[in-house]
Amino acid sequence: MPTVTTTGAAAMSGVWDRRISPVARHLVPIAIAVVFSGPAAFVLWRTFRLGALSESLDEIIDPLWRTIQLAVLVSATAAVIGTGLAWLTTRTDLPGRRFWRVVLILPLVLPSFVGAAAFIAGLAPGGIIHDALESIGIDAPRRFRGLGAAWLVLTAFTYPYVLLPVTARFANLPANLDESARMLGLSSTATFLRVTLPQLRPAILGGSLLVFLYTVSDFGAVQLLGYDTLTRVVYATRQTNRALSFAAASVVLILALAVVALERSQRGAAQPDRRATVRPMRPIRLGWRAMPALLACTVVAGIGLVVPVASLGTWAQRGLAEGRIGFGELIDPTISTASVSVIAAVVAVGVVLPVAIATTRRPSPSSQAAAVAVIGGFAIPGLVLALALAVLTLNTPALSRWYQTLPVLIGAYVIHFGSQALASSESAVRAVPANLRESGRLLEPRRGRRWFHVDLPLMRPGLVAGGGLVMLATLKELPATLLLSPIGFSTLATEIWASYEEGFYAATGLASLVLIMLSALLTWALVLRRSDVIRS
Amino acid sequence: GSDDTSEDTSNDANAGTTVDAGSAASGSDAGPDVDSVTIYSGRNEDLIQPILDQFTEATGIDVNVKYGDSADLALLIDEESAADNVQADVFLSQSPGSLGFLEQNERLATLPDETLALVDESVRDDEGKWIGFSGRQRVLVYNTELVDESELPTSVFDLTDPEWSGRIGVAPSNGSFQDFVTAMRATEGDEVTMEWLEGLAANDPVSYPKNSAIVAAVGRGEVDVGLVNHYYNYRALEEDPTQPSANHHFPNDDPGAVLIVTGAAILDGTDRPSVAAQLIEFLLSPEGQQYFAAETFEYPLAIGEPPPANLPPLDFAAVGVVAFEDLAGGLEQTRQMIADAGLQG
Amino acid sequence: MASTPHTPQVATRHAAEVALDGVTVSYDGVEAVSDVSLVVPGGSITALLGPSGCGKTSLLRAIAGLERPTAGTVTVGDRPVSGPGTWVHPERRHVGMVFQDGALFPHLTVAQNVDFGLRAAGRHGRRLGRSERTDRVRDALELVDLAGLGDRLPDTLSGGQQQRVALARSLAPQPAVLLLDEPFSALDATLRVQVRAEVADILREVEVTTVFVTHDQDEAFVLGDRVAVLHEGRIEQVGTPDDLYRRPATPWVAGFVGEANFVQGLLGAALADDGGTEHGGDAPPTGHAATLLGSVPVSLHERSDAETPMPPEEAPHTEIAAPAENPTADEAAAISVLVRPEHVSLHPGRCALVTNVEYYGHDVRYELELKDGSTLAARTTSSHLYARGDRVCVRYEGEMAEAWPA
Amino acid sequence: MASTPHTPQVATRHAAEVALDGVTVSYDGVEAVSDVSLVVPGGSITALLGPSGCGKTSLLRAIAGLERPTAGTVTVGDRPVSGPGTWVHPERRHVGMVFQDGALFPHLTVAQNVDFGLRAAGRHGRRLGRSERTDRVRDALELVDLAGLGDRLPDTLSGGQQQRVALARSLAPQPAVLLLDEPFSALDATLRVQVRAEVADILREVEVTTVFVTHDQDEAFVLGDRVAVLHEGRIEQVGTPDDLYRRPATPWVAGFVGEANFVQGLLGAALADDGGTEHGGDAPPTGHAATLLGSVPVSLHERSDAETPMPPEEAPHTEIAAPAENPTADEAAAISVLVRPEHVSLHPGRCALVTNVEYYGHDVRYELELKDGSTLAARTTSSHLYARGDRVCVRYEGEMAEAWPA
Ligand SMILES: Nc1ncnc2c1ncn2[C@@H]1O[C@H](COP(=O)(O)OP(=O)(O)OP(=O)(O)O)[C@@H](O)[C@H]1O
Ligand SMILES: Nc1ncnc2c1ncn2[C@@H]1O[C@H](COP(=O)(O)OP(=O)(O)OP(=O)(O)O)[C@@H](O)[C@H]1O
Ligand SMILES: [Mg+2]
Ligand SMILES: [Mg+2]
Repeated sequence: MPTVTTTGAAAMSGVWDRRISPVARHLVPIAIAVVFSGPAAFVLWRTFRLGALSESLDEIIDPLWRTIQLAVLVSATAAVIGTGLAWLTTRTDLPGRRFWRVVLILPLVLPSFVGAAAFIAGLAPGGIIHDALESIGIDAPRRFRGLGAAWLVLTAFTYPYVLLPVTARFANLPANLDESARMLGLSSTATFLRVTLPQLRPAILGGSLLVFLYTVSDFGAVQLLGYDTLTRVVYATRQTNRALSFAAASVVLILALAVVALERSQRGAAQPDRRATVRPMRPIRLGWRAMPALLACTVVAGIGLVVPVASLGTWAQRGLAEGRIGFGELIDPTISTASVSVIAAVVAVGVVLPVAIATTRRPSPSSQAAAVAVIGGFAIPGLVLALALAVLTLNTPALSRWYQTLPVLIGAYVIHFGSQALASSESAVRAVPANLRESGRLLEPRRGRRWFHVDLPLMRPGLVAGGGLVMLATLKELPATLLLSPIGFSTLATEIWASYEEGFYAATGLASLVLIMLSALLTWALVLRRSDVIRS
Repeated sequence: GSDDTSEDTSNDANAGTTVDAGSAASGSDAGPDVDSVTIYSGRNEDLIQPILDQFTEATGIDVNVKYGDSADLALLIDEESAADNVQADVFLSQSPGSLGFLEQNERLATLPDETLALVDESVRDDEGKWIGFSGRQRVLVYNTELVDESELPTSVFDLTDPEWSGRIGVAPSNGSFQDFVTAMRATEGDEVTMEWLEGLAANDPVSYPKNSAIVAAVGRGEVDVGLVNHYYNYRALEEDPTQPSANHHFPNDDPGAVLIVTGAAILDGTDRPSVAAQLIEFLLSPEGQQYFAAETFEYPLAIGEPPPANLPPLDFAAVGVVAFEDLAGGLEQTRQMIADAGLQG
Repeated sequence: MASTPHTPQVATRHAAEVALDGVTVSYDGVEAVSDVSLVVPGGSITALLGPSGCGKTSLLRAIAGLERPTAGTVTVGDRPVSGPGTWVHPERRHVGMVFQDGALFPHLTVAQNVDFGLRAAGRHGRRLGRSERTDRVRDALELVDLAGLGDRLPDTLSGGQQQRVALARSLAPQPAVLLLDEPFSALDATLRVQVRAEVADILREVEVTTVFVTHDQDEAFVLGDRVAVLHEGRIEQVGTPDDLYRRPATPWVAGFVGEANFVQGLLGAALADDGGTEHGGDAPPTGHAATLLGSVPVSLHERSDAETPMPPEEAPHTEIAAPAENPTADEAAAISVLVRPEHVSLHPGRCALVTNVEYYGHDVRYELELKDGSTLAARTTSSHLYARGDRVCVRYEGEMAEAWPA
Repeated sequence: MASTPHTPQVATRHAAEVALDGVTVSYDGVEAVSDVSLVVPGGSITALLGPSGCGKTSLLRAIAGLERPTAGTVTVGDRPVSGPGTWVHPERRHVGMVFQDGALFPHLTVAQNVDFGLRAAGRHGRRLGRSERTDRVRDALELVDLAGLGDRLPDTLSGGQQQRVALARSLAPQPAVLLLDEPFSALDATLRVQVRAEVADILREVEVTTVFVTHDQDEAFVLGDRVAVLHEGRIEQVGTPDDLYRRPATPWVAGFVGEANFVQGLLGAALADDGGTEHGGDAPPTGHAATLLGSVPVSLHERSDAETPMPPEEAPHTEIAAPAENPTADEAAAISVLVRPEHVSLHPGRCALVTNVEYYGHDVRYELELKDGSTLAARTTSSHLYARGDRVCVRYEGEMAEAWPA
């Protein structure tokens, strides 16, 4: 309605914003952009210094092609699965919707290399998948590796990146759009394709982007599954041919940034988050389709959760039985893991919020640049990012004494995973109508109090959801933790890695299970209960 | 790959500390506090922390360790040293490769002669920049259900035989495999090595990221045999005694039986070289050596130490050991050859 | 609007009759619509009028097929679409619907929105050709006088324009029946009046059977040929606006379709049955009642259904004691007479106090406090203005008034 | 509402006068408000009336300090708050504002919402104690008759209740001035009328200086002591509702504040200056005009400002040729006479055709087509109904009409 739009527009250019000096308005995002793009800049600069990009190309082309194949396949599949599940759990009368909403998010908590390892073990004779397949007369593949394997595993552990935002978006979709489509003669399927899907587009694109970035920068899974991507070039040559290694890293980075830019341009105008559902949407009757739907959910949860947990369980149980391992030595890592993850999540949200505010309330080249920079932080392979930050810290006088201290480690997490908080922070900002801020002003001169009593509470669900993603990512982060943590500092991820490296599978199993439980616990206590992802 | 940052510090690298005899023996004069030492260890915590604790007990010197992948730590050390901000005094590396890398970039100090004297010269750096303290032998792990002892090859060269087509597991990107190939280059020359690599590739082997993965794969019959370091199988059996896998040792003079040493080095720019040396010597002391023999099933390298009970004796003269500097192109050349041969991942 | 050229393509082929029989809609056991039977003649415009929450939308959605009635049958044209064992999916009912907020697809242009329903396969059995579709879209947009705006996106349109696009979109596929759920309530006052008039013209032009929901009596009266008044899920009365306003079936309807004073009076003269002609067939008995507004000709209803109370705001209920000088007050029959504010005329005098004045320009609404403290609403167009605090006298000036036993 | 006990705490200490002088608001160079000067007497209720987009909200936001005028000064009480070199931030102006949709904080209870503004430091110089605050909240909620609902969350309230809470929230801090931007347009018709009345009572009770924005003439008239009509960023006329309706300064105002027919006529009798007394001081000359509605007493204005056209929908403009039998038509002065629909009375006859009937119950609006094809709107309360297609005759029945040179 015109009045509404004018008020909104008016507030946009209103005094509220004029109060922030234009300098600050642009400087803050730019400053953040600079920090986030530091590592990327370093990688490119180092590549240039080593100047081997040209002769490295022939060694890079194939892995690049394989990387693109995998990333596209994974993100596309994740988009389909994530969207489908979101639809099932929000729009239909699927039995046990709420249960599924929680369970289907959990695969996000597994480090992809643990997942891959678990799969490999699960397919071995005596492994859960192996036996399951045998029982239905299929004999398990002798080898689980290559594109197919990487595709399956990475999809199984990344689709929640799509599921979460799409679920949230569904909650804000006016139901009567679907209904008018029905009235205009479309079947429910056609309605979904031609009306609902376009509305979900930004959410789907945003989620798939994260999946894409995750895939191109993943190393753990692809190396275990013997699929030769760019990141494996980065690792294989990191010591013997650093020029090539950095060249490969730069290519990953450039590829990722290109995709980020593409997505930003494709996303189109952000839909206003109007909680517009005038009357509750009538859940779509699945009828006979309920069975296949349930089956689908079960399979996805089975692959993403049951299989790994079972495999890890068998490992752990062996060790526990023989008393070779115990929870004792996991207590400290668990505590430190939990604390750094939560801190990183909070800081990340705090840092990303100004960017989100800039991109949503006063879009400008600077704010867009900041957004891209933030997202780009996710595109650098962990090891490279860690080295980059090491170099930057070591060579920045002001920072060098902070080298290998928690603050820098946290900073690394924030730069690496801040992007995961961006999308939800943006919608969080959109959730605060201009006129609420204005009436706040007319009633309360103290800015701080307005901020804490008006803006923050309204943004909370979005911010919490964003922080949750960062927390989950941090919980399982490895390379940066290994290199940048203070001496003697260990997390569950490092424990898992160390034991797995040397083949102490029992310890790996136990630590992984603890990690999963911790993640699930934190996610429930800090995120799901507070964000509106699950409700609605 | 020549490193851009190396020249910045080459000067003080040349002027690098050479620990003199006297000081090392009695860690008297040295940097500020001599009652603690910092280690970057590529060697896994479970495998080395116990002996380090013993060192602390024996000497009262605290040991701070940062664990990680040898190669990653080497890279980190390189950057730290380039920034004149070396954190650690000692670097323990799973494979000679990382040591060689740091040596090339002149990030290592020279070890005291007494320390070097503790081991056979074949398992230490000619320049005295690093020293091996324990070793794993390359072996062929095989699935006892799928392979009969009689079929087992007598030489690693036999693996190019078509009968092994599709049955071999390898870890081309793994440090110890590359070390092993490097050693082969040293003893047999590049042509022979390249031939063998191509022959192996022709048998389309299955690539794995690391030794432990190969052992596991052999154990579940994914492949019949695998080229690995000897001790992974013992650990695998510890995890799952029912696993049908066993080691097959090549004769000592066979390149397939090359010894991969776990090495130690003192970092250039440390302010407590003597304590560092003291630690390394402790690892080479009978106490330390027997720990490795008993706990990690490795060959002790200190002269006069007996091999672990269940292992065939080792003839240092015979077995090849990795040495980079006398090889053109060093490890990168090796990696290149492996890649050219078509062994991927 | 009226100037728009008549566009045959948009006219519905058949204006189907809609018949509801004993329709009940309930949400988890709670009945929102109870046993409603209603016939909407083909081509007519019927308004469903009722207060918020009375079940209007539910009923409309039941016709559309967006809700499934728990009982009763719905027939569109000669085709039963919902009933025991019968269920036709909404998209197969050839029913158009316009939602409160238009529910335009934000990602499609105006033209694409209108085209949307035309692409649906098997409408009227056959698929439309591209050129045919473009014509239809153009016609539909012309019909709602938005020919120029085909390429705009919905957000760039004003609320009124959006509603007109929604209308065009629902008319383009030539539905047998058109349903509108509070189509104007999202628009602001001035805009509403205007859009309402435009839509009225369009609907009359197209002659499609129309059912629309509103809780605004003006809207129902201006737009509806017939109005069905819904109250708590049941139909209270169906009739022409004039029927409802002048001959409401119950005090509740009287109060809901317009402002009503209920003045207490005493039935004087014996009842004669002279109202028959005026009221048609079975007319209630008529007579004269003595009230504080003087003698009022009344036609007396049966005791009104006790369980339906006065609507909250609309009826300032007046309790006027019978004139004191009449001793036989209590014996005589006490009735409550419906007096519309516009039938109260004001004269110089001191019988009542002006407590509030609402100036509307074309007329003025007064709230008066009578001697006995009861309040009375009056509307007059006379240009003479009284002010708060003035004293006036009141008289009933109107024809036969409806009355119910008090 | 009226029954609510008077609560001194809520009454503003000082009902400050608001003065605008040459205020101009522009957005990126485009002027939304141009050189507006207006004085709102302390304690009075002034309506800003104008069509959508005319700059009402911008002007209001300029008073609140939410927009910064590009020129002119704003004074609240004796304190300049905006002007060359002067700028008082909105939160320091002691101005309360109610937004169209209430803008209640959804995460705070009703009581917390009202309390929000009370916790502000240094309001009127001093901080309020907790108990004092609770009293104020209670009083404010009582004032708007929502005493019971303090613990509810906003979305559990009806739209009308929400607006009343918003009002309570803005009144609780005892603002010097209260601003309302279309406070009722989010409510639907029936609710609006009711809430409007309640708010009117409250404002009268509290006696706070009030400026409210609306584009609904009814609203402006019912609520406003004085109404300022805005048109394209400029003020066209300021006056009481009666002034605006009966003595509009321009045809545009005439058309905007109510439905208007502009009937062409010929000025017959020579102008006498007898209207002085009725119109006060410098009254326009008066006389009689011959029109198709018979002879109409008119008071003639100067040629109206050519650049302001008729408002779009409100005025079906009538071009009535002078009676044929008058030969000197062209010489005589041709004028356009403002005739309100309610001053057109219908009589049996065949001079005009009924083209449209809008039945409202309390009155009926007809659209008539006169002999010469021009249209005329008429409103009558007479219970006799004409139908589309009937023929009638029309006559002017009213007092002195406004007229402008044609
Ligand atoms: N923030 C803004 N940026 C640019 N133009 C604006 C802005 N706000 C309002 N305008 C323009 O200024 C003019 C006046 O707007 P304003 O909202 O004051 O009118 P209004 O009378 O309140 O309209 P409505 O009745 O629709 O609320 C309009 O043309 C509008 O398009
Ligand atoms: N989806 C639903 N689930 C449960 N109850 C519902 C649902 N939709 C409506 N109701 C209830 O049914 C009753 C009728 O609702 P309905 O929307 O039909 O009334 P309405 O006349 O359209 O009201 P309004 O004028 O406010 O739109 C109300 O009490 C409402 O609370
Ligand atoms: Mg409704
Ligand atoms: Mg406005």
